Amino acid sequence: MTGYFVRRFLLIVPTFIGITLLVFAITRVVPGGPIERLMTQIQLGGEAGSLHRSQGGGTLSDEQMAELQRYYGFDKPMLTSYVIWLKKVVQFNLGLSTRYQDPVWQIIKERFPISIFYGVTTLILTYAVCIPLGLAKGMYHGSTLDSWSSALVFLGYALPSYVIGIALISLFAGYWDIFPLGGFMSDNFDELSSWGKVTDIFNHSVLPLIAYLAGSFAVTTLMMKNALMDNLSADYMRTASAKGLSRGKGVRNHALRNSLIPVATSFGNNISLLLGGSFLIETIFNIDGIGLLGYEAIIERDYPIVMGILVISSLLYLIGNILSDICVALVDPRIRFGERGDA
Amino acid sequence: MSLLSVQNLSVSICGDDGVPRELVNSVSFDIQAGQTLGLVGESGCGKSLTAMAVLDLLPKPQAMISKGAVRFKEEDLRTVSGSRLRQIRGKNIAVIFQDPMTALNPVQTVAQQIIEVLRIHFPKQSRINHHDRALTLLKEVGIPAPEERLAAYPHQLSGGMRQRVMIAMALACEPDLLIADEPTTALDVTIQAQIVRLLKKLQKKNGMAMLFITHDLALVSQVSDHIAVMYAGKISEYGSAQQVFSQPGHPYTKSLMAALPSASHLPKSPLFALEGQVPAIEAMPPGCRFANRCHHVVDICHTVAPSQEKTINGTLVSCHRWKELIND
Amino acid sequence: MTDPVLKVENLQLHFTQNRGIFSRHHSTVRAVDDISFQLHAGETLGLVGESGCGKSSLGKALLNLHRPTSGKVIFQGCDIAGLSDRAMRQYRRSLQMIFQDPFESLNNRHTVAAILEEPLLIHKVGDRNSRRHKVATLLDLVGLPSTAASKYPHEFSGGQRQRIGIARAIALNPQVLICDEAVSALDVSVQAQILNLLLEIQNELNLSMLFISHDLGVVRHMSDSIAVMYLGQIVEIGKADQVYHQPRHPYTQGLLAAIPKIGSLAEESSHIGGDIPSPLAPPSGCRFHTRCAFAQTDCGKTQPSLRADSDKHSTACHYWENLQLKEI
Amino acid sequence: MNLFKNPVAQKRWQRFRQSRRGYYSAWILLVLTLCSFGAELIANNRALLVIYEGKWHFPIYGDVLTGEDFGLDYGYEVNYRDLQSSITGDNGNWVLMPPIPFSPLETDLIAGDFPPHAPSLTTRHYLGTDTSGRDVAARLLYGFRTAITFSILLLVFNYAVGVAIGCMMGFWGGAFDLIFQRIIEIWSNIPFLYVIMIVASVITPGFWTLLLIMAFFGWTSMTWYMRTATYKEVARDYVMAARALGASSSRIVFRHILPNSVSTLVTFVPFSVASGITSLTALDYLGFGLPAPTSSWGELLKQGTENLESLWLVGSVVTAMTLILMLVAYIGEAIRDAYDPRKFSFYE
Amino acid sequence: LPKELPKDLVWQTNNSDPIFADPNAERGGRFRQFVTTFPLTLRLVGPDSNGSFASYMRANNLSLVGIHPNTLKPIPELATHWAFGSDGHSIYFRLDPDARWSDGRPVTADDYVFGLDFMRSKYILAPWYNNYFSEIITALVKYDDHTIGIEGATPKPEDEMLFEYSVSPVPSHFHKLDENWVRDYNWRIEPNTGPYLISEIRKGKFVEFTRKKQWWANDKRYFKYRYNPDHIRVKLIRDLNIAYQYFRKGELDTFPLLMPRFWHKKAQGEIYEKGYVGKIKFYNDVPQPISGLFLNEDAAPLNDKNVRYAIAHALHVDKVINTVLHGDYERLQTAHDGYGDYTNTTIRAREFDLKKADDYLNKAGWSERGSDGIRVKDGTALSIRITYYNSGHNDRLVILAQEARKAGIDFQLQLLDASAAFKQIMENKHQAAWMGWSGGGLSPRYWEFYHSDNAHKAQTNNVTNTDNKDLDSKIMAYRTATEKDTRIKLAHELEQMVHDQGSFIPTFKVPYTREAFWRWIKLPANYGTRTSDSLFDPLGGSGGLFWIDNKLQQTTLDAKSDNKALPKLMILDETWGTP
Ligand SMILES: Nc1ncnc2c1ncn2[C@@H]1O[C@H](COP(=O)(O)OP(=O)(O)OP(=O)(O)O)[C@@H](O)[C@H]1O
Ligand SMILES: Nc1ncnc2c1ncn2[C@@H]1O[C@H](COP(=O)(O)OP(=O)(O)OP(=O)(O)O)[C@@H](O)[C@H]1O
Ligand SMILES: [Mg+2]
Ligand SMILES: [Mg+2]
Repeated sequence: MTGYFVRRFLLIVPTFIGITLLVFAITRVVPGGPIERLMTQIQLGGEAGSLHRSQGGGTLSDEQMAELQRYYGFDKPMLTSYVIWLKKVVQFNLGLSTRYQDPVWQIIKERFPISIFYGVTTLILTYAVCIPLGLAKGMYHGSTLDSWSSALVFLGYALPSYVIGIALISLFAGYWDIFPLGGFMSDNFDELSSWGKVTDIFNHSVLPLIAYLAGSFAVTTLMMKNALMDNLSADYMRTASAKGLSRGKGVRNHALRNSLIPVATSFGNNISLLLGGSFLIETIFNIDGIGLLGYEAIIERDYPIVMGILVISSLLYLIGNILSDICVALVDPRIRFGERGDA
Repeated sequence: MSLLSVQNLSVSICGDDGVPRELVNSVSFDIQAGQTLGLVGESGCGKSLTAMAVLDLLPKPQAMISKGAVRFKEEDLRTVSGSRLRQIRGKNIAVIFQDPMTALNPVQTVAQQIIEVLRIHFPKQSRINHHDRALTLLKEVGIPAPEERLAAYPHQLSGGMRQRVMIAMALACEPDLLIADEPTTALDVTIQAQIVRLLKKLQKKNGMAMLFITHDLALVSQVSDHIAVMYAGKISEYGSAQQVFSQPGHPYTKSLMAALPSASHLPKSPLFALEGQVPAIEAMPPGCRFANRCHHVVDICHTVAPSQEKTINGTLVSCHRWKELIND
Repeated sequence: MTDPVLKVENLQLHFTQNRGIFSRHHSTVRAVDDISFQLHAGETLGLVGESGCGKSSLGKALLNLHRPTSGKVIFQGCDIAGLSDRAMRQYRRSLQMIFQDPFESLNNRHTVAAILEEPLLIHKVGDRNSRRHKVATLLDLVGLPSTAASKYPHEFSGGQRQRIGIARAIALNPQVLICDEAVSALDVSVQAQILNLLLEIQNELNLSMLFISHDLGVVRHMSDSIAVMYLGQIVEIGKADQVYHQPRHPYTQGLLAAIPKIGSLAEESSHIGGDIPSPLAPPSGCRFHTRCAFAQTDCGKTQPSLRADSDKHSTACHYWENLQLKEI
Repeated sequence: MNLFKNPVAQKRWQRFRQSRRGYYSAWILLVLTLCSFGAELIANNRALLVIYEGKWHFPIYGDVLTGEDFGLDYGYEVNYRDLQSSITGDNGNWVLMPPIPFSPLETDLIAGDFPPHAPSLTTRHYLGTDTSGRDVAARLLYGFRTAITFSILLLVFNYAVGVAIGCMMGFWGGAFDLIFQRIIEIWSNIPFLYVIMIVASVITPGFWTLLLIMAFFGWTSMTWYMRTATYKEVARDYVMAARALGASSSRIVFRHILPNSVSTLVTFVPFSVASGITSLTALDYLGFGLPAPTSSWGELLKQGTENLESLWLVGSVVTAMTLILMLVAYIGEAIRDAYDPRKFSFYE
Repeated sequence: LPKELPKDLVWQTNNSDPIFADPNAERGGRFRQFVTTFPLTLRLVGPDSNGSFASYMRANNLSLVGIHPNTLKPIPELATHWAFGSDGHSIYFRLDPDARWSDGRPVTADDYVFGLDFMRSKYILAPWYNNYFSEIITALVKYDDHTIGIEGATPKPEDEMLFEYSVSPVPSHFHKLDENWVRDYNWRIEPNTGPYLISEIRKGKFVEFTRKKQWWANDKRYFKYRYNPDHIRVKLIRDLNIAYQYFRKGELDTFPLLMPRFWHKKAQGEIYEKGYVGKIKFYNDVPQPISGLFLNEDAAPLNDKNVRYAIAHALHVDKVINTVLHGDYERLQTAHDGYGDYTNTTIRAREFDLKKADDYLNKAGWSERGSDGIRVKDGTALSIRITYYNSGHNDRLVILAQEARKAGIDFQLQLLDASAAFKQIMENKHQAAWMGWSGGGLSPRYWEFYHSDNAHKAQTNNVTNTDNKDLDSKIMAYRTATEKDTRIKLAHELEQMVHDQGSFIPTFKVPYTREAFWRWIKLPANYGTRTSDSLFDPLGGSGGLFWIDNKLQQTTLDAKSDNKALPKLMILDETWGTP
């Protein structure tokens, strides 16, 4: 299998090129690129502030248009620009944001800590809750605990996270004033003691975390429960009992690992979500995360950022997929990837 | 005092419709320390269920012991606390399961699974001790290259090897009673002989008792002191091995003997085979359960269930006509 | 003499195993190592041997379920290696296998009826009604009640499942049947029933069988010739009577001596001692030399080839002529 | 019904019924779905029946009837609610309105108040109106029809494609698997919104366009689960047994591997239906969804979150969503129980 | 422009108009506002310099001449005096020698010379500016350190020239113009001439301005008592609803309540009842954005004037105003409302009138109705696709579409995101566009919108593709006229022609501002000025009039924590307009 995984890692390269090339091509056909955006801004300025009011409108000459195209890199054929872009990426240069004029990498980097904080916390909390909960539900299938926890996780799943977010803010920050309204930390963060900093971040993260988490329990919990139920009736569980293991221990030592296989499958996917974050939640809680950055970049056609985030997220995703397979292979020794082929 | 005493044990299982069916019906037997009870019978007659019922290893919530008593060393296993039962399991009473393919955890190595039972019952010993013990056990059951096999996963082993791993696991704590559910079915005769010899040696050394389930009459005649023949959830004949084999009292036992291919049969000639089938559990006749296949059937057989009677040579037989048949 | 139905030439099947996910160590198991034999129409070849010696692997290789590493399988004069997908399916129709493991080889999600109907569906045999009818007949043939049809495999005992497997294998009236431990899970009376059934079918259809079993009594009863395997190789092959009564290879002798017989214990002295060598690292020279009571120094160096005598009784032993032959 | 003659199906049905929660959920969902498909008869501004001057009209089906047809002075479609109050009683004229006498597109603006109007029995807006004065109950009902149809079609498509491809990947393994994995990886990185924008700039995206776009992206996630499940199943003996029978690959996949992976599949059904509903809602919420004035939950949700003080908006749509998603989830649970022939059992 | 300063110039200034700030104003405090998107740059020109934050940046730079917000007469800012050249298209300015950049350097004529070069530079990547400052402003001459002359392309009325032929000074000592300028100067704080300077930026959080200690214009007539808070903190809050929560909690000082739903539904409750927060509705008088439905005359059936008229009569704008807009907005009657004398007040926008719509449609041959009530002609239904980009306008369009059905017209609503919509419209691929153009300037503009030079072409503002020779010649006449009266007359005629053309259907205007503010924010006695867009604009020509009352803040907060009621604070001001 080593060979298989080595191949998989090598295959990241063509896949990565495939992904970026495709998206690069798409950005060329999406209506309303940066130039059109620029014109929109100038001419429709109506609601947002305006430049010298009398100066709107007017047409641009072809050279001026060409100049703008050159500036935004649309002057060359798609493939040529792609190759140029790719060459820079290989040198760890993701280019400049067309909106912020800052290096894309720096913009993304600034948002890393926040996104990672929420991503990792959500991931950990999800697994920390779902696996035990799934276990308990599987072991006590049909019990009141099972019924009610199902109802609860489904409720969390069914409520849109932004609705939860808005409701939480309105109640706990607006009405009762228990938690801050938003942001990742207070404005005076730097002046706080280190303990103060911790509680500050904690206070700020409670509500968004709830909004993030509420919907994420259901899938994993159910997956865990179903897998466990499949395994509980397996013969090796009888063997475990015959050895003198208590039910709980039997489940923990034997059924658990077998039941983790489907959960392990989704692990890689979740890794790439580390950097995701929901822009709606980020908007509501005023969190400057990658989700929002990505969404805005897409809406505002900031292609260098779109591509920059794509580079990182697709790499994470590709590696995550391999990690998934490794996890599955680690958990289940019967699975041996890439070693079949006979009919 | 017998080591294990099973009295009127009945096991029922709920079907999909939720109706419980008694698949094992009033089974009684005793096993003395150091002795072996062979349990033979039609496949599907409830041997495994009986064996599992001793340790209450039945699938919950469908299966349950509907009545009867199981006493082990004066303790009623049906009423002891859960923790006590767990102490007994694996340490005092160990089980070799019939199906080694699924009875082993597919995601744990052989070593992990063997060592686990040692860890449960000898938590104070060191890991190295356990490991050594596991190695010895594998050697004892005749697994080649035991060092390497310890690190193997079950799917990497042949059926025979898995079976031997199961045996090694069961023997790990030198139990007082070993329930062996077809322990050598998957093995070739040389290994079978080796295992049987091993079991006997342990029996001699530790006074281990065995409940030995098998289809192999020859084998059972060699290992058992007593034999119980089961048919359709009931014990049809029960007695010392020698008596049962030399003078079977029940027509079912007789037909089993006759079905055995032996040197006296011409190769490829038809063997004696019982006609008909075991009645479906849903439609058990009120009388003798063997009646529809019995060559010696009389009217009463269809209506009255025969009770267990002690025959002249000390075996217990459930047949209305044992007196006529025992001397056939 | 007619052409053989199935001819196997120098068949090899190797498995590679690695140890961890990332480890570079492969170890190769030569599960089937250079095996040749022929099977004629209406004949049965018994295959015996230690567990793990590669019997099942051989069977699977014949069906191309594991693609042979090298060698040829020639069915009715046609090398199956070159078959197209469709031809392969036709080939498999004529060559059926009863799998060793009755628990794993039945699809848990299918009812018995579906399982038995499947081969008929695959090869488009009959219409709906006739298929149903056939299923009922098959169930009856293997001695299962007709109510079994709507049940799932997990509701059956091992023996019952094995019978389902048999019924499935004979559903298509194959020309060659590979019985991998087809009856080892059965009690003697059912076993007799099945054996009779197999013999009957064989007579009727002029079926050839590869009969894999641990039970030498059964093998002798069923087979025209017997092959004895040891660590992936055939060490002795010949007419059933000859192999059974005049075993030449020391391993065959040990095997036969280990057969339990009712009433008498197997001889202590004749058992084959020593550990089975690891198939991952088989001994050089004669693979049996590590355990052979008669081993000479050159046994460890040169590998004996199968030498046939006039009776087509072949043995792979340098010295069999010199060994003291035992009549059994 | 033939389905129920089959003993297997019967058993499954039996088991399905045994999980009460799922069983009742299925009924409720079925009733709701049927209701939404007959939504025209439940929520409409056209009358179910008008008897006018001895003539019977069924305005829901058929041509538009104008005010002039009923002796009123306007040439556009008659307002049946007004008609009801004005003509009922005299010379046998009679108007029968549906229980919710509003069409989901109709803006009913109440004098002296600005939309959104609060729920009220007298105005017959049982769940109030949205910010343009459209009846929330009617919009919920019609929106549900769209959502459930959408997600079920999406589910069917995603499963058909995802499962087929996932199975093939797991089954053939090797190069096929490797290459298809890469294709899927590339596929799932396409920015969804751009595709929608591209499509939207060419045509106004309607139900089918959106469905197609969503399906275009949706099938990939299923493939991963199926692939793993297939890998596991293929290695098992019963697959080998099927091969030995001469079963074709497709047969092995569809008859053996699929049914054995069904618990994986079914586990995801509720989530897929739910995600169908939520993603449509989310798209509408973001303004990339169905064109106005289509009844959509997303639009209601957006209005609701923007008008939190009009609690009936957010309340009714969130309740509806939660209810449906929970029903679906419960049904999924029950289906799983029904399909898994092993009952829940354990050893202790 | 002549090489030497003409001798016969009549220098004008204005130091006599009433001041509009309140002498009671107190300095100090920190004023807190919010924006929904963080600025992408601090540059004043170049890409992305036009976001919602730009007004803060621009307002911190004074012009040569300002407009008095009430009298609308010119007032001195950076220039103390101005004079008009005899050629009719040049102006001369005398710069205020007191004027200083924030780094203390004096503002001199060189900064203006550089300013023009700067605006013409390719490096700033602002082609519209490039165009404007080459084509409209043709020359700038420095006569001495504090005197400059500017020449524009065409003669114009004097007051318009004052504002249109104006150049802003750019600190030449600060800028280095090269191809990296856009990137290098993205976050650099340019020295400015206004009262505040950015003192702190926390990206993604807030920007804080601090008042200059010694601002050079502190005691100038029109700047006295203004720009009172010491600090202005502009927080980033991305969601309007959440921003309102901040305001409710007192973390923001003011909140705009223009949207009906905020004014009527959200801005209720204790804080208002108990008088901690006040509400004000203030009518102003400023040019209105040109918002409405633009019908593309190139897209059938809109090439038929009758159809266009019919659509106008089928558009029930009043119903929208009276329902979803809570009666808050008003009907925009013409494209150019709020231009004072230029506005042709005799024109009324076409009313919702099914009868008329019917007549026009019959005339156009759309007399038959299909089974669904929609008109058909030759088998095609009368269906108009309306492109729009603001999902917040769904409510309005939905009602319009409902009502239009009565006339037998089907509206298909196509919502696109702003860039995509704009691209479609700019490429004339739309049928009807629901949009608004920023209003502004001192007089209406017609050429961009209605001249046939711009019709049937991509990337022009003539999105209706109006192509009318009569209109063309009148537009040219209007463009070249310099007499204000002539221009007004022409504008009135043009407006009538545009109305007759029927390709633009005006919809809404909002002639007031509405805001909520915490009690401690004090407004001047007359609250605001005629041209106040917002009363709480801390900067800008008409802004910076309020101040923070520290004592009152304490009182309010104490009252709030004690739950004590203060007098209710609800202001309606109709000085500059009436509902
Ligand atoms: N979990 C179960 N659910 C339903 N029926 C069961 C279950 N386990 C066993 N049975 C039924 O109980 C009967 C007895 O089963 P058991 O396994 O004890 O047979 P056995 O005597 O061990 O047969 P074999 O020799 O083939 O192993 C069988 O008919 C089987 O169908
Ligand atoms: N899929 C596989 N992958 C790797 N090794 C295998 C595989 N299947 C079998 N082996 C190895 O091949 C050897 C022969 O196995 P096989 O199952 O053919 O033995 P057998 O003779 O049928 O034994 P038994 O009598 O116990 O069934 C064993 O060492 C086994 O570990
Ligand atoms: Mg059994
Ligand atoms: Mg085998």
